[in-house]
Parts: sequence; structure tokens; C-alpha cells
Amino acid sequence: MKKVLRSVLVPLISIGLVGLIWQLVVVGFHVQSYVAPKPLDAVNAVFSNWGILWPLVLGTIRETVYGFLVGAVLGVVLGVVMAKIEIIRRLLYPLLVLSQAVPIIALASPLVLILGFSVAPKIVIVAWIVFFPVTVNVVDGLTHVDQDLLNLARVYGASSWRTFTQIELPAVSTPLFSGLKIGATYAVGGAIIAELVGSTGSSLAYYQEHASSNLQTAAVYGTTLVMTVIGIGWFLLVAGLEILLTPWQRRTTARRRRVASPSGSH
Amino acid sequence: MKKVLRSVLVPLISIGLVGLIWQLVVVGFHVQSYVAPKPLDAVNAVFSNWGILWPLVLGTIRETVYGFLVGAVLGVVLGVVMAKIEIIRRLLYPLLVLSQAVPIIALASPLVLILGFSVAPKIVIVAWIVFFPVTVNVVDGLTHVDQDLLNLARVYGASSWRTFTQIELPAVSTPLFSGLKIGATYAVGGAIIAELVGSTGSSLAYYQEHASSNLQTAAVYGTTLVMTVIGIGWFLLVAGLEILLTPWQRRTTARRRRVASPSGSH
Amino acid sequence: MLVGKLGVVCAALLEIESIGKTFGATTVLAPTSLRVEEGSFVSIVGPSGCGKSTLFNIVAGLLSPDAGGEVTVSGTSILGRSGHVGYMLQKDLLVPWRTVEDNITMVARLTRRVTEEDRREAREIATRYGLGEFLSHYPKALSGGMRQRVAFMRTLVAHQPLLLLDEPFGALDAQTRLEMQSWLLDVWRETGRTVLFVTHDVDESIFLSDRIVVMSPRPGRVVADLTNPLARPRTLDILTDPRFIEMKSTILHLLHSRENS
Amino acid sequence: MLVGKLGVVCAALLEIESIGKTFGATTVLAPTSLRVEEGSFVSIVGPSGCGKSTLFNIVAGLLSPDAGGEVTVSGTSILGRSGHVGYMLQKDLLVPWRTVEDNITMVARLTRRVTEEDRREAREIATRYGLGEFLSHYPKALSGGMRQRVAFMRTLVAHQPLLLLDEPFGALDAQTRLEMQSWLLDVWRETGRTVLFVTHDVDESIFLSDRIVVMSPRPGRVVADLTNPLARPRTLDILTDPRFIEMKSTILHLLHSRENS
Amino acid sequence: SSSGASLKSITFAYDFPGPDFELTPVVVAQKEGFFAKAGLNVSVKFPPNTSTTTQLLTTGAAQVGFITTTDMGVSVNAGAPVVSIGNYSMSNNWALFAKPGVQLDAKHIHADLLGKTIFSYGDTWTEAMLPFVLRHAGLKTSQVKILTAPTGNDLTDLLAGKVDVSTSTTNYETPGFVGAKVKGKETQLLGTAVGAPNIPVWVYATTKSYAGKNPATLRAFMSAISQATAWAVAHPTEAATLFDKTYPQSGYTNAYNLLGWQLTIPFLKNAQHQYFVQTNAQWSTLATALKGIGLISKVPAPSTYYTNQYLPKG
Ligand SMILES: Nc1ncnc2c1ncn2[C@@H]1O[C@H](COP(=O)(O)OP(=O)(O)OP(=O)(O)O)[C@@H](O)[C@H]1O
Ligand SMILES: Nc1ncnc2c1ncn2[C@@H]1O[C@H](COP(=O)(O)OP(=O)(O)OP(=O)(O)O)[C@@H](O)[C@H]1O
Ligand SMILES: [Mg+2]
Ligand SMILES: [Mg+2]
Repeated sequence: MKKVLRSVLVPLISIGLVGLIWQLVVVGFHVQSYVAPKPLDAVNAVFSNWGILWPLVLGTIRETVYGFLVGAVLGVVLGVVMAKIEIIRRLLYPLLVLSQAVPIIALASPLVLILGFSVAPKIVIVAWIVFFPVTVNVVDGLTHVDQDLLNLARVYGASSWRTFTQIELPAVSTPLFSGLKIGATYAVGGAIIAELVGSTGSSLAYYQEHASSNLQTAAVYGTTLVMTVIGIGWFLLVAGLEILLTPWQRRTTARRRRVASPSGSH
Repeated sequence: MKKVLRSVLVPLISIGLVGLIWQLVVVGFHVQSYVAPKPLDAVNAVFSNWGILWPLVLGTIRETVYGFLVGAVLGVVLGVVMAKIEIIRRLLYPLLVLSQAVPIIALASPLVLILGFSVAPKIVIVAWIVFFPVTVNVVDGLTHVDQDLLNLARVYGASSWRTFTQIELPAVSTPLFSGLKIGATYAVGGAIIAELVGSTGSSLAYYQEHASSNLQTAAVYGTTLVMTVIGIGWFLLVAGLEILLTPWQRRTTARRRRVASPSGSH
Repeated sequence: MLVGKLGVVCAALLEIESIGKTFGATTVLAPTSLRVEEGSFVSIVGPSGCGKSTLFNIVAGLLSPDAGGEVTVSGTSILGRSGHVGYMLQKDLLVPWRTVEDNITMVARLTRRVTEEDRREAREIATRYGLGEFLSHYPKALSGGMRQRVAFMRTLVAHQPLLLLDEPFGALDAQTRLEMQSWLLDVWRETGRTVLFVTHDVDESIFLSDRIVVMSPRPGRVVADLTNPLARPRTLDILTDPRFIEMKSTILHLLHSRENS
Repeated sequence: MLVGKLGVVCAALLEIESIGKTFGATTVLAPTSLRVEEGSFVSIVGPSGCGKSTLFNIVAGLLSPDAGGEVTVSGTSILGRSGHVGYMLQKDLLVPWRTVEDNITMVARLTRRVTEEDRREAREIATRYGLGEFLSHYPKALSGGMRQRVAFMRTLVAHQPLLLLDEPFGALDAQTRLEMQSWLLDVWRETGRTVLFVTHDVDESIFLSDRIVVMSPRPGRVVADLTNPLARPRTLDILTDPRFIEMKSTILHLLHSRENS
Repeated sequence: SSSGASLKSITFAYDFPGPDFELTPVVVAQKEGFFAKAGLNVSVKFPPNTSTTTQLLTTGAAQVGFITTTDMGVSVNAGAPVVSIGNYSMSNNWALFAKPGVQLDAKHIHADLLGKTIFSYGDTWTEAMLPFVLRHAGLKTSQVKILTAPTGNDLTDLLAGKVDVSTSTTNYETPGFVGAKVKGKETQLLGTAVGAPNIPVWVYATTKSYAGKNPATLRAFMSAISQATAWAVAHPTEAATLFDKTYPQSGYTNAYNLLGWQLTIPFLKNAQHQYFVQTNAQWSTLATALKGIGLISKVPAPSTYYTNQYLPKG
């Protein structure tokens, strides 16, 4: 309980401190409101325009979720294939690094041209960002699974599939989730860049761009806050999923204790 | 020798395959030249405009180098401070994650407003991208240094500074370089976004934007190639530095063998 | 011929016939033969690198030996086929993501659907050997000795008549090791399995076994096959028994003279 | 009073006086006293968790004991002060980023500038004890026994008269262990250091020591302090010496009766 | 009065990150000595993006700037102390463009736009003009698909068939289309033909505080610009060549620059053949339009936006 309190309280204190510093800078240096808003004005700009913002936020979330799922699945599949087949690993690894050295912004325009203004290019961009840490971590994890554990499975004649689901998959859960958390954090940034290159109707990125060109700095900063909150929320969701799916990392006993001692003793 | 050959040859084959697929798609689907160029046209667009591109490339490299250095130093310092002082670690960790959830593109405009149109906002953005993996890895590395090794230093009365330089710093070299390599790969992407938002006069990003608005797709793709090459080059440089500075990772003996057996035997 | 061979093999559960192993240019294990009678406890001692684990890996079906050898269990060849022995290493190899109960049933989980019967058996054996309280614990909550016990129970419920134990107590401290040795003897007596045991600890090999096989340095081969004259059950007191001391001295000298050859 | 105390202490290099340690509510080490004469080799055996390493950590200055105790080396208090003993653990704790030569001079490197004299000494000692060929190798290129030897050389060139060795051979296989034991005895004889040694292996403690101190389970205290009657130099043959067997039996029963108490 | 030392140095902020043909009058004034004759030494600064020219002015990084009238509207609304000192163009050349082979006609504009995808950079000008066109065509916003792409490219999307109609100004769209060398001809339809108000797109602007302290400098600036504009209109080929010499790395061809400038010329004068002169009507029309789409909160007096007092007399 105390631990939970602390793990919620401390981040809140940190965020509070950032808000305070921001407020002090704006007030202390007499920053004009069309240069940078006060933190509360930025928050206010979000709430007072929530009716307009909400559908845009939903749109961005949708892109992020789809892109994340595609990226995660692709990342895992690619990771497994690369871990299992050495020639593929050798051929694809340089391309993996290459893929991340391509500036996302330079990638977005051609993608839109090819895929149109639908949600597709956004999904591709988000997936492009998400798959990389997932693949790298899965490859790394799978190639470092304890060889003796794998031998144990072989000794008892386990099939490759059971070896995979019973040994290899759980063994890579930690690096896999690390990769997913990294991907989750950066996913929104990718979606925003893709939105800027073209959306039918409005988008969160365009809303911000528009506010920016109209000198509505409170709305600009407010939108940034919203984007950040989506990113953090997505990160926390994945982190929560990890806690749920890997109970052995934090607990000493399984949640549902089975009825023990069928012999009736003690 | 064979190993070196393979580690150069295989990436080249991979890149060649990508070029081939690109060529086949463009030719096979009769893609218009204003939609996507043939790979050789893109390469050609780079060489035939090299006189214009070169100073822009230099500019981007300069921003990347400065930003990388600032980010690396900041990342190491922050990592050390966070590893050593628990309360700072607790307070800053959520902000670290938060900092990466902010879409870079949303960060760039306010930064330009605050820092002006100089090289400063680009440095800040690149450093913002680079410091994170460095800090996270340094904190992780330092908090996992073998406690017995640290005790060994204490037993013999080593100062904190000597313990740091002799034990802790070399012990985190692997995660530190991992962080730096990740940072190096993404640095150019950050510089490009910053250039797009905040360059007076010319820049690589603007050159591309301009080529794009003039339908010079060969130049657009060519510029993307150039950006990617800068990113990969920067990654390889850091990787090379790692090989140079951590010889114990790959070699079994030190490079310069000292004159042994002062007793004159054997 | 087959009948003749079967006739010879019948008395032995495991029969190893001129099994050798060469990695590249180095012969690790010279062609080696060994018989293990049903229900017996046989230990192998030998210098590090003499191919003990290699031999076990061949019997377990993880490695294929050089051509010309044969391994049979109950008269049936198991050369290059897995699923015919229980195998346990110095590392306990428990999976951290499974509870004690689920680790004990791991072999079933790796080959087929786990039945309620499997679970019942796991609970029963764990309770019988003092781990009933820990059935829903994850391995990290257990001590080294408890983990080795779980690993051994997992090996037991695989229901193989032959158990290969490769230095299972090597990582334990001396006191826990003593406890585990007594416990292993209890279980062995109660379940009637056949055990082939590798150890570096000469005291341990004498304390536990019916027969002690001494191997030479690489390339490994059998240099002595000693029958243990000490009666069971054995207690700490056998350490001062002259037959124990003589046996230990013999083994140590066998190991040591080879070492310096 | 000081003179009187000094008078008593002079014969002993290390004097531990009623040193105890309590972590939170559990007393790990009951107040314990122990004298180690200059130039002697004293072993401590005791069940796991009885506080042997805790005692070493206190002597090395890593932990502070409960109030009321005192630790002196050559009559000077070293309570809570580091830099006055050589310390070596089961883990060799070589740094992977330094060559053998640089690992041997690591203590100098951790406290001051490494001189040419330091290097010369490291090269000399490594050459003398058979590692001259490996001076510029990184530790990963060495076997377990070689690594332990380098760790011991590092401890030697720290030039402390008192060496604390906490199960230094616990991780080695039996044969390498035997070699290392002989080697350690050689070095000890040649360099004239005083050694306090922790082990779980009763054979090892008898083979090596002048005195064997037996400790009780937690909270640890000294239950016996036995003088080893066996003459030096000792060979493998002492294993069959009746005095050896008697001593081993005594120690094992001391350890075992405590265990079940 | 042309010795370098005695010239007054000022910085001119353009509206686009790089140089293009709308900068021609300033280039001509620099190169043909009109600025020097007026006692000025003008250097050009390019903003990092199309929405920061106002900030260059208010932060003092530049003294005179070139912005769209809609940017003036929102800047004033946001409290930025900027003021327009002269129109650049006098009429509205914002237009709709259809992909090759598709017709756009003012007579059946309703049918031409119904259900179509219309490209917009999301810029304030397009946002202000599109509602006029849709209202004129009798269409609701929901009856067309508006595609906003702040960093997209209308021409590529149009040619690639990703959109049916794009929006831009005639002087930029046509040279781009010509440069693309695609077969077919695109149709263009001026916004003013389908309901858009005929108001100027770009103005020269400064800050109120700078204007208060430096009236003579501003007068000198507008006078030089006036002579340079007249010269460039009279000598378009020479003007385009001057531009190329000044900015050899602009990335544009001479043909593009010349065509762009030639297409700009017709919109520089109003019906009375005047340059620069601003009116209450243009500003109140604009402010009302901006208020109508919610971009500004209140319609101020037109005089808040502009002054003609620095324009050359006569
Ligand atoms: N896959 C392999 N390729 C090459 N050599 C190998 C391989 N596996 C084992 N060896 C070598 O074979 C030899 C015997 O190894 P093995 O593990 O069987 O010895 P062991 O008797 O079990 O030793 P220990 O007592 O240390 O466990 C060793 O020298 C080892 O290095
Ligand atoms: N920092 C600490 N806090 C709490 N308990 C501790 C701490 N350090 C050691 N202990 C406990 O003190 C007891 C003695 O530990 P110690 O390591 O001294 O035992 P030991 O005799 O060296 O055992 P072993 O033979 O296994 O090495 C153990 O039960 C251990 O869990
Ligand atoms: Mg082995
Ligand atoms: Mg200990």
C-alpha cells in the first residue's frame, strides 16, 4: 500500500515541480502570452476546447493503437524468425538499423503518396517505430535463452511448438515488454508526424499546427500536453499489462493458490 | 579477415536487395517519376547536386555532433547522479519517460521561439533524443555493478573517485555504448525535425521540403538517402569507438604486450 | 544374434556399448562401455573435461556419438532418441514463471496436456517430501536445496525408470548437501528407480552408490569399476569405517595418478 | 593497562574480542572472540548462515559490529577502518577490462598511482607462479583455477600481513581444487603471511590449517577450536592417517549435532 | 548619400523559409540600388516556418516583414503589436485547381465539388476562403471531403490522383504544374469567381513600436519598394535574372521564377491601377470572414490593422 502510494505520489510531485518551474519562468521573465502560456492556461485551453479536441484525440489514439498492434505483432514475428534462422538475422539486422536511421518525417510524405490519406500511413509509421525495439529485444532474448533449459525440453521429447510456448516465450517476456514499452512511448510522436503530412478532416497535429499559426500558444502547449498524456497513458497500459501477465516477476506465490495436500495431512 | 569481410559484405548484400526490390516495384508497377524515382535516379540526384548539398550536409552533421555530445554528456552526468542519489532517481525517472512521450515535432516550435533560429534549438532536440537511452542505461548499469567488486574497492580503502573511474565506469561501458548507439541512430531524425521547424536560410530538411514542393522526387528520395547515411555513419562511428575503447570485449590479450618475465627466465 | 544380445542385456536396465565422442579433431570420450543394473545406484567420478556430461548427453539423446556404439534401455536402442531417461543437472533449471506445482508437472506440460492426475501426483509428491506448503510459490522464493528438490521431483514424475543425475548437489553448501544426499537415498529406496550419478566429491560417491566408476582424463575412458562393500543404510559414521577410507584412498589415487600422467 | 593489553596482543597478529552482529531483530553472530597468531593458518568451518562472512566483513571494515567489541591487528584497533587486510572471496572478482598484470596491480590502482615497481612485482609473482605467459591476457581467457590464482596474487601484492580467504576454492572442481590447495600452501610457506580461511570442505580445512575453528548455526559462535596434529608438509596420504580421520569425524559430528539441535 | 557607412541597416523578414519569386521587389530594390538611394541597407531573413514571421517582428529580429493578411488578423487578435504598412498585392489570386482531365466551372460549381476531396494546407487563408466558395456552391462542409496536410504537397497529391481539387494561389500553382511536365492541362478557377472576396493576400508589416520611432525609415522603405516594384513589372526578365543571381541556390529554375513573377504582376494593382493602398473595406471584410470561421474573437475597427501613412505620395 505504502509502495503503491509512493509510486503514484512521486511522479505527481515531479510533474508538479515541472509545472511550478514553467510557471515561474513565464511569470519571472515576463514571457508574452503569444510566446509561451502559463501552465494553467495551457491546461485550460484543453478543457475549454474539449468538445473539438475529443474526436481528434480519439483519432490519434486509434492510429496509435492500430499501429502499435501491427508493430508489436510484426516485431515479435520478425524477432522469432530472425532468432531462429541465422541467415535471415544476418541479412535483416543491418536493414533494421538502417530503418531507424531514416528520419520519420522524410518517410511520411512518400508513404502518404503511396497509401493515401487514410489511417494506413499513420499505422505504418507507428508500426515502423514500434517494431524495432520489439524485434531487437526478442532476437536478443531468444538467442540468450538458457541452452540447458532448451536441452531439458529436448531430453523429454518436447515439440518445437511446446518448447516455444512453454520455455522461449515466457523467457523473453522481460525484454519483450521492455521493447513494447519503448515502442508505446514513441508511438504517439510517430502518429503526430504522420498526421501532419495529411489527414482527411482534422487531426490533433493539424489542430496544433493551426493553433500555432494563429498564435494561440495556450492551445499549442495544451495540445502538446494532450499528446504527452496519450503517450504516457499508452506506456502505463503496457506496463500494467506486463505486471498482469508476468506475476512471477513481483510476487512470491501465484495469485490463486490451489488446494494443496490431497493426502489430507496437516 | 573472413569475419571482417562477412560483416561488411552481408550488410551490402542486404542494401543491394532493398535497392533491387525498389527498382522492381517502380518499374513493375509503372510508378510515375513524380511519385517515386528509380533508386539510381535518387542516387544521381545526390551526386549531381552535391555542390549545393554538401554545405547543408555539413550543417546537419554539425547539429548532430553538437547535440550528440551535449546529450551524451548530459545523459552520463544525469545517469550517474540518478544512480547515486535515490531521491533524485525517484523524482526524475517519471520525467524522463515523460520527456520521451512528448512528440519531438510538438517540442520543436516552442523551442525555436525560446532559443531563436540559431543552431541552439537543433542541439537541444538532438540532445533531448540522445540523453534518454544514455541515462536509462547508465542508471541501470551503475545500479547493477557487482556489489562485491565495490566492496573489494572499499576493503582496500579506495576513494569514491577511484572506485568510479576504475570499477564503475568500465563496468557500465557496454550499456553506455548501447545507449549511445541508439542515440546516434535517432540523432539525425531529430536534427531534421528541428531544421524543418527552425532554420533560417537553408538546411537539409528545407532542401528536401523544397524539392518535394517542386515535385523533384528523385531529390526528395536522394536527400532521405543522405540523411540515412549520416545516421548510419554516426552509428558506425560510435560502434567503432566502442570497439576501440573496450578491447576486452573482443580480444583475449591486450594490444600492446608488455615485456614479461623480468626474472629473465624462459 | 538379437536374441543373444537381448539375453545378455536383460539383467541390465542401461547398457552402453563402445560409445565414443569426437569434437572436430579432439576425442573427448574414448569408446566406453558401461552396464547399469535395474534398481542400482552407480556413480561416475573423473577429472573435469573427461566427458562425463558428454556421455550423459549421448544417453539422453542430446548428442549423437561417434559411429559404432550403441545405447539400450531395457534392451531397446535409444541411440539419438530423446524421451527415454530422466535427466537432472547441477543447475536446477526450474522455470521462474511457473509455481512449484507447475514446475513439477513441467515434463507433462512440455509433451502433452497436463491432467488433473498429473497435478494430483505433483501435489502428493511435494507434500510427501516436505514442500506441500510451497506448491503455489514461484521458484525465486525457495532456497537452493528446496529448488534442487523440486527439480528432482520433476525428474521423478517424468516416470522414467532411469535417472541421470549430473552433479545435482555441486552448487549446494556442505550442510545442505548432506541433507540432500540422505533425502535422495530415501527417495531412491522408496521409488525403486535406477540412478546414474556424476559427482566430483569422492565422499559423496561412496556414501551414495552401489558401484563407483572412475574415469581417466580426456579422452575419457573407464579406468576402474569398484563395487562398494558398505552396507545400507549408511550414516555419517561410515566416514570413519576403514573400508570407506580405503575406498576413498583408492579412488583419490586413481584420479590423482592419472592427473599427473 | 595499554601496556598490559599490548603485552598480551603481541603474540597474536589478529585479535577479535567479543565481536557480535545483529541485523534488525536477528542476531547473526553472537559475541565472538578469536586470536590468530602471526604466520599461522587458521580455518573456520560452520553451517551456512552462521555469520562467517559477516565476521570477515567486520574485520575487513565493510560492516560495523554491535557495540562492545574490538578488532586489533598487531595491537592496533582496525574497527570500522578498511585498508588493513587482504580479502579474497569465492568469486574471483577480477575486472574483465584489465589484463592479468593490471588485475594483479589493481589494489595499487584503486588507492594511488601504479608505479613501475608495482608492475615489476606483478610480473615477477605471476612468472614465479606459472602465469608469466598470460600477463597480457584478459581474465576471460583464463580457466577458473587460473583466475583464482590471479585473484590470490592481487591479494598478495596488497602487502597486508593478514589474509582473509572466504571459500576461495568453493567454485572449483575437485581436481583443480586439490592443485590450488597445494599451491596455496606453497605460497603461504614462501611468503610467510597469516591466513584466516573459511571453507565448507572439512577435508580441505584439515589439509590446510594449523587450527580449525568450528562455529555453531545462527547465531554463530565458536563451539570448538581444534589444533591440527598433522605435520607439514602434507600429501594426499594424510587422508588415510588415523589422526586425520579422527579429526574429520570430530568436526563432522560437531557440525551435525548442532545442525539437528 | 550612398556611402555604406551612412546607410541605415534594417532586416526584412520573408514569409517563407526560403527565397522565391515574391521576393523579387526586395531583390530588385537591393540590387538596383533603390534601397541605397533611400538611405537603407536591407538584409533578408527567412523564418523557420510559415507561421513565425510575426514572431521575428515582435522579438525585434526583423523590423519589416512580409505576411498574409490573415496572419495579420490573427496576430492582432492574439495581442501582437503588429501593423500593416502597405499591400503587396491588391487582389485575390487564390484559386481552385483540378487534376488534368477534370473540369471546374463556375457555372456548375455545385456538381463539380459535390463529394470531391479538396486539398488544403490548413493555412489560415484557405480556411478563410473555402467557406465563401462552399456557400456560393450551395454545399455543406459535410458534402465535400477536406483534406488537411500542413506538410503535404498539393501538386503531387493532385497529379497522383489522391485528391480531386487542390487550393493554392495562381502564381505558385501554375509554375509548379508546368515544372512537373505532366501530360494534360489542369483547370483553374479563381476563388473570386465563385464567391471569395476580392481582398489582398499579402502585406508589408512592422510593429507599432518600430513605426512610432522610425516613421522616416518606413517611408524610405516603402518608397524604395514602390520604385523597385515598378521596375520589376516593367522588366520581368531582368528581374528574374537578378533573383537568380542573388539566390543561385534557391532550387528554382529561371523559367519557374520568371513565370511565377509574371503571374504575380496582374494582381499587384487594383482596378484603379494603384499599388499598395489599403482600405477599410478590405480589412473589415477580412476580419468579418475570420470571425465567421472562429479564428478571431472580435472584429476590431479596420484602422487597427493598417496605416497608409508611409506610402509614397501620389
Ligand atoms: N560442443 C562441443 N564442441 C567442442 N568441444 C566440446 C563440446 N562440448 C564439450 N566439449 C569438450 O569436451 C570435453 C568434455 O566435456 P564434458 O562437459 O563432457 O566434461 P565433464 O567430464 O562433464 O567435465 P566437468 O566435470 O567439468 O563437468 C571438454 O573439454 C569440453 O570442452
Ligand atoms: N545486510 C544484511 N541484512 C540482513 N541479514 C543479513 C545481512 N547480511 C547477512 N545477513 C544474514 O546473516 C546471516 C549470516 O550471513 P553470512 O553471509 O555471514 O553467513 P555465512 O556463515 O558466511 O554463510 P555461508 O557459509 O552460506 O557463506 C545469514 O542468515 C544472512 O541472511
Ligand atoms: Mg560435466
Ligand atoms: Mg559466507
